[in-house]
Formats: sequence, structure tokens, C-alpha cells
Amino acid sequence: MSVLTEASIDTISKPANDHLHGDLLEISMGPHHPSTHGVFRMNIVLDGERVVKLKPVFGYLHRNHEKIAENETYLGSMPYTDRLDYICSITNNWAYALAVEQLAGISVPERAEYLRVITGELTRLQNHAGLIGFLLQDMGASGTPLMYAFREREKVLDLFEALTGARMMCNYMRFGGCRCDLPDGWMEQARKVVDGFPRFLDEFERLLRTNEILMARTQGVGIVTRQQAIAAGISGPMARASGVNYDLRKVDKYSIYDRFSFRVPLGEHGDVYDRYMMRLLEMRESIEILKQAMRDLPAGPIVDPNTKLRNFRPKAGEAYGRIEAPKGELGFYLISEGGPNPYRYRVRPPSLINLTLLEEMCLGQNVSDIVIILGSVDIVLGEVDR
Amino acid sequence: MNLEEIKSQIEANVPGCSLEILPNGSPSGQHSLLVDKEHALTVASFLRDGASPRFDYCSNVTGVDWPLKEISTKQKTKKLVDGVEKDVEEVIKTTTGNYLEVVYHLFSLEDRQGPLVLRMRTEDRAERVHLPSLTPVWRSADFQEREVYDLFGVLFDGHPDLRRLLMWDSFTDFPMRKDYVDPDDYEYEPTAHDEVLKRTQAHYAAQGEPSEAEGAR
Amino acid sequence: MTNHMYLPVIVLLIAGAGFAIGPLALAWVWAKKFSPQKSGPTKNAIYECGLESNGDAWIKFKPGYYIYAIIFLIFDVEAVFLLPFAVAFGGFTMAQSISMLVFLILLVEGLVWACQKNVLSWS
Amino acid sequence: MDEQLKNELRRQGVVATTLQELYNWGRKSSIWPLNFGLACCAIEMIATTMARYDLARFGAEVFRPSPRQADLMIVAGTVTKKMAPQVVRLYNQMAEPKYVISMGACAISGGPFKQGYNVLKGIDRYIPVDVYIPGCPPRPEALLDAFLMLQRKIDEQQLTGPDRPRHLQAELPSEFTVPECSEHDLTPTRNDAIWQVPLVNISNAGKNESGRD
Repeated sequence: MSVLTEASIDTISKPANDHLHGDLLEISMGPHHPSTHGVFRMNIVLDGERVVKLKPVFGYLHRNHEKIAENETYLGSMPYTDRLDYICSITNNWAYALAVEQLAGISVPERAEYLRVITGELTRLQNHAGLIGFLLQDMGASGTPLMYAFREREKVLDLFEALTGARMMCNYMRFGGCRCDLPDGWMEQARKVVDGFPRFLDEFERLLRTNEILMARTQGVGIVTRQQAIAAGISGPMARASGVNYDLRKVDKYSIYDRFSFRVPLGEHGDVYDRYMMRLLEMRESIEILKQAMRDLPAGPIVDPNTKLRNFRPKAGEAYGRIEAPKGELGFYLISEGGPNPYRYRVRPPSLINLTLLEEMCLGQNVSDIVIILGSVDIVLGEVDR
Repeated sequence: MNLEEIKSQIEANVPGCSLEILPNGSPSGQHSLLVDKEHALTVASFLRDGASPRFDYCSNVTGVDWPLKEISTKQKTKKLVDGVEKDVEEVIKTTTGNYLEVVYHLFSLEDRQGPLVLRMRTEDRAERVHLPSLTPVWRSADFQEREVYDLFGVLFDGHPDLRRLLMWDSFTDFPMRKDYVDPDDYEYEPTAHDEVLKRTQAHYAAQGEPSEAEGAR
Repeated sequence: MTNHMYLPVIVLLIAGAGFAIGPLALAWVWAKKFSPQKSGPTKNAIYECGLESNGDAWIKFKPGYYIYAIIFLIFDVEAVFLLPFAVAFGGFTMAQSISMLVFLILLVEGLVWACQKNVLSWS
Repeated sequence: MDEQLKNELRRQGVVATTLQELYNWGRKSSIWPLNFGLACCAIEMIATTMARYDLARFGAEVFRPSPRQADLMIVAGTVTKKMAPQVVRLYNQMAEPKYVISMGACAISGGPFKQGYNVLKGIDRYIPVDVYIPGCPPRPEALLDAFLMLQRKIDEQQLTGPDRPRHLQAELPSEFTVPECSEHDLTPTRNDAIWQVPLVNISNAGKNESGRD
């Protein structure tokens, strides 16, 4: 059933009906489409090749995460958070653990904080690497860049598998710390991966930064101004590409991010090229953080000894905890009535809210640019539809 | 940024709005500000433009369902029982809830200020579920308000495009409400125990099949 | 004598046709004998990303596309004409090269007119 | 033409095979999957096609976006009730012979999201599934194993005789009813032609713990 009824097409301001303009064509870049990174649908009205109207349709992967969480205990929802943004599962765990720690007032020991930063930044690396591969695949370089990107991602997934036992669904964090400590030899392997990463980034930059096709297709496409980004609540690399200096690691200074010195890259134009470069530069900053965190990783307990996990009943109240996930500001809003399971469990999905301006970005562009603009927003449907 | 100071600011600039600070029991200390329905839009535009830390970034919009709840609290009161003063246990039944609530988390980008929690409540959960939409003030509330409408049934007046966000359009009930009963697309659980067993028998009773059905039908 | 000269061409033609039609015929026989035809309403429906397609694809398109195609066709055909000219480029008398020049100038003049009316610029 | 003679001939460089073997060998070595990722399992499916786990070794690295040119539909991820009509319509639009791999616990039976009101409890309620891969998400090796299992299944298909596969029998349907999204749920909630409730005697289930009769 099309969201744009016949009536709505005629109301679209059609340019003067001179003979040079053909009819409007309404198509749906539907749930099953190679370029929509999952089951995301857009109803598009085209005048020739230019986009005249675009309405996103969500809900094809609405898995009722929040309803299930209301019947689940606090700890029981932790593996579900892996499946929210299923590319970076550890940062989801981190955001949920942070929210519950604020709700119940649990402290986290030093070593656990360092482990969280190390695994969190590794997740950011593999997410941005994957995204660059997918973005270039959307631009037509089908296969090759994705192969390089996934080669790096596999190295990071091996680290996660050695540490947490699972490649993608790590379920690594607990309220007050982490689930398990580093196996021996993990740190050397991690150092090797982190030292090898800049070579991959240089390779990508040398090949693609001044590549005319990339620049021609992405510069000036899908522009988001600074005011638009703030008003639409856009967060993460997409907001910083439009010049909004708002990185939660620097703003909230959550966990121990104030101990590390790293810079926050900012873009000026807010087009697809800036967003692409934002991810590359952020990967370099993550490598800096990882080096510092690995250098002074202390010994000590990894879980706050006096948090009881069995029947964990926080006092009645509510808390909103948020972190800088690779896609943007990922927040968990928990209302507790003192029972073992949360009264209300809400996830603030950065991917969904970053799509608010999808129509403004795509108006007047070509159909082929929609694919790139959607790719540069970096959405994951598990988080968009929850 | 403390809540009282912002409350006084709002009361100074938005005449006639009734604000109330709701304390928050958890150590996170994020107390919230209850705004009445009529002045919510003016309060919101004031918060975004006029307030001293300008709250220009609405990060999160959440719907919460508070069904009718009886709370019986025991109270010791001094009562004259046949002339003798005795403290008597009295059970007082108070009812709370029976409204839908929408919670906004606002942040200030320039001054890096923490969450200001704004709450709005509907009169009841059946007919009068209208609330003013704050999308004209903060564009980020667009999709999230559509989701609150889709899953809770709060009608936002003034929302540019209020349609169901997640469920399909011909879906009629509001699934995230506490009293929502999801459809009985029942499937047998290998180990039949407690409420799964009850649902199994209820299912078969409803379908009128003999519950001793042997093997595949 | 003459038909002998063309015999290899004919044999080649027949062999080529045989190679082309042979597998097709085999596939047709195979389909007739083994795999039955199973077309149905949803199978033959228009594929639109998994949805039922509404509206019609036969719409009035922008004439710009048509003009673009025509101009491409003209210069494609011109390239075909230039091929023998380029192959025998060596032994041309003055008259022949001038006539070719006139042919080329006519076409380039058409192209200049098209660009000047900016038909090729994509708004 | 017993096995021993065949090996002897093969050693001399002569390959003797039946038409059916050749037909099945050709089909099983070039299965073109439909580019059909739904959720987390799709990322693991993409990782399988990448350089490290390399699905190309089994002839299946060509992921076709359109159902017309695909032989195999890998249902990778949670099938929600809003998405179910599209999945079944895509299956109907695929050309014969077509196979379905149900990848991940969600596609098999709803997986961790089983109690969701918008989650279909398994895709085999509407379309016939050939290979099930449990796991959440199943590892790339599990998906490779599923391909091997499917290839063995294609190998044993008979060209003639009563138990010919679905695409060679004219009377077996190649299309299945596409469910509708109605007010409260999908109608019909399941396709009774291909899926029966796995009934076990539940009358005395309450008494003994095992639930089996």
C-alpha cells in the first residue's frame, strides 16, 4: 500500500507544465533492495531522475525489544542489547550498563573502565571500517573496498572472539564492570592489530581521498547545515561533519575519557564527502586512544565486588544514560518501580533520528545519490526499528 | 543548571503555566519538570530560544503508560475509640496513574548542560489522549513522537505527519500499553510448564479441539 | 568456381547457427520433457522490492532523454562511416578528402548547434 | 556401470556419468543466492562471502538482487509480521528450481524475539524450507556447512520417478498464499498446507515434568 496516494502526487508543486517535463513516477525503494542496508523502505516520487518527494517507511524489523525488556530482568536484557545495533554490540552493552549504573548508583573499578574503553574503541574501528566499505560499495566500487574493510574487521572480530567468546554478539559488560578478563596473549595481539590499522587507513586515503570519481559523486551531495543538524537532533559523525562540535566523550566525559588526549574532527560542508572523511579521521583518533589506554592499563578487579547480579532490584526512580556510540548518541532511559524488571525501557536510537533529514538531503538529487546519502547516514535496521 | 532556577525562569517568562518538580528516587538525580498541556508549546519555545542555557537539542522522547493503580497505604492515626485514644492502623486507598505520559530529555549544546527532563501527561488513557506536539520547536521529536503515537496512542496535535512509524497502517491497537494482549499465534513449547501450559490449554479450549490429540493431526 | 569461393563462408554460417541453436533446442526439449511450466499470478507480477507494484510504468518521460539518444545515434553512425575512411587513409586524392571534410564539418556544425541550445546540459 | 568400473575408467582419464548426475552437478555447483539480508545474520552472511570465509569456493558468491535470477533464498534474520508478506511474495517470484535456507534462530522459530508481538515465529509457517541453520548469528562456517548440506540434497534429487523434487512435479504448487496484514495479526496466521503445529500429548503434561507422553 503506497503511502503517497494519487491525490498527494498531484499536490506536489509540479513546475510549469511546459512540454519539457514528463509525468511523475512513484517508486518504492522497498524493503528488499540491495542498497538499503537491510529492510528499510523509501517511497520516492521522481521527476525523470530528480527526486521530488521522499518518505521513509520503517518498521520492517520492529522486533519489540522494549516490550520484551519489560518482561525481562535487568541482566536478562543485556544480550538483547547486542542485537540492537548488531555491528557494534559492545558499545550497546556499554550504554545499557552505564544507564543501569546511573539508575542504581554502582561504581566501576579502574581496570574495568580501561577494558571498556579499549573494547569500545575497537568496536568503533570495526564499525567505521565496515561503513567505509559499504559506502564505497554503494558508490559502485562493488566488492573490492568491502573486501579490504572486512579483512580489517575480521582481525578485530578475532580479538572479540578471544575475549568474549562471540564474534558479533559479545554480551561483554555487566553492571559495575566487565564479564571476563583478558586471556593471556590478548594484549600483544591487540597491539599488533592496532599498530597495523594505520597502514590500512593510509592505503585507503592514498587510493581514495583525491579520487576524482569519489569527489565528483560525493562533494556537494546531501548537504546538512549546522542549524539543521542541531534542530534535527543529529548526533555522531554525521553531526560533526556539519560542524557541530558535540562529542559525548568530550561533553559528558563519561567513564575515563578525560584521561586520554584525542582530537574531535569537524567538517565544514556537511556533505557526503565530509561524512566519509569524518569516519577516516575518527578511526585515527580511536587508534590514539587505544594506544594510550593499552599503555596504562592497570591491574585490579574487573567487577565491582559488591554488586549483586542475582536478584538485582534498583530503587524506584529513573535514569537516562548515554554514550558516544559509533553511530551517534546512544541512550537508555530506564524507569524502575523497585521490581526485578524495568517498568519502562527505552532506547534512544541514533540511526533513526539521524534519518530525520533524509528527505531534505535527497530533494533535488538524482536517484543514484539517494543510495550514497543513505549509506553515509550509516543506519543499522536493528537499531532503527528496535 | 538546577531545576528550581529554570523553573523560576519559565514562570517569569511564561505567565500562567503550572510547573511541578517531580523528585527522582534513583541516585542519578535527574528530577523532572511536569508541564501542563496548555502551555507546553510556549514553554518549549521559550526553553529553546529564551532560557539562559538554551536547550536547543531534544535528544529523547519517550512514551510511558501509567494504568490505574490502587495503592493501599497503612497509616497510624490517633482515633478516639469509645473515649480512649488509641493509634489505629488505617488502610487508605489512593489511586494513581490512569494517564499516558510523554517525557522529553533536553540538552543544551553550547553550554554543555545536562538533561532537563520535561514531562507531559494526558487526562486519561481512553478518549482524551491529545497532547501538543513539540516537533515545530525541535525537529528531532518528529519520528519519536510518531513512534509514541504508534505504540501508546497519544495523539499529537500540530505534528506535521502523524502516521504509524513502526507497525503497519491497518494495525488498530497500541502494543506497548500495559494492558495489550498480543495475538494468540500460539506455538507449542517442547517443555510445557506453568503459564505456557495454561496458554496451551486455553488455546485448545478456545479452538475446541480435543486436548488429547495424539500425534500430528 | 564462384560458388566454391563462398563455400567456406556458408559452412561457417551453418556451423555458427548450429552452435547457437543446438543448446537452445536441447534446453527446449529438456524443459518440455522434464521441468513443467509453473507460472502463476504472483510469479508473473511485477517485482517491486517485494511489494505489490501500484501505478503504471508507462509514463510520459522527459523529452530530454529522447533528444540525448538521437544525438548519440547520429554520432554513432558517423563513427561507422569514419571507419573505412580511417582504414584507407593513405591513398586519398584531394577531392576525396575534401568531400570527407564537408561531411565532418556538417556533423560538427550540428553538434555545435545542439550545445549552443544546451540540449545536452542536464538540469 | 558399477562404481569399481567407473573408478578404473576415471583413472584412465575417461569420465562416465549419467545425465542426472551431470544435471545435478551443474545445478549444485552454481547456486546463486538472493541478496536478502534482514538482520544480524545478514552481516554474518556478508562476512561469509568476504575474503576470509570465501563462499566463492562453493560457486555461490554471485548474490543476485532480483528474485528472477536467484536460485536460493537465504532468510537471514528476524522475519517480522510486517515483512512476512514481502518474503513470501519474493519466494513466489523466484524462478524454479528454488531453495530456502532458514539462517539463524529468528528465521527458524522467532529466536530470542519470540515473545514479540510483531515477530513471525519462524518462516517455515509460510514457505517450505530446505536447510535450517541454528545459531544467533550462526558462524560463517555454519553457513558454509549449510551450503554443503544443500548441495548434497540437490545431488540426491531424482530426475524421474515418484519422488522427483518440487520443481519437476507439475502438480506441486510453486506459489504459496501471501499473508495479509490485518487489524491485529497476519491473516492467515500460518499456511496449513506446509506447516502443522508439532502436537505432543499435552493432557498429562502438567503431571510429569517431561511434557512427553
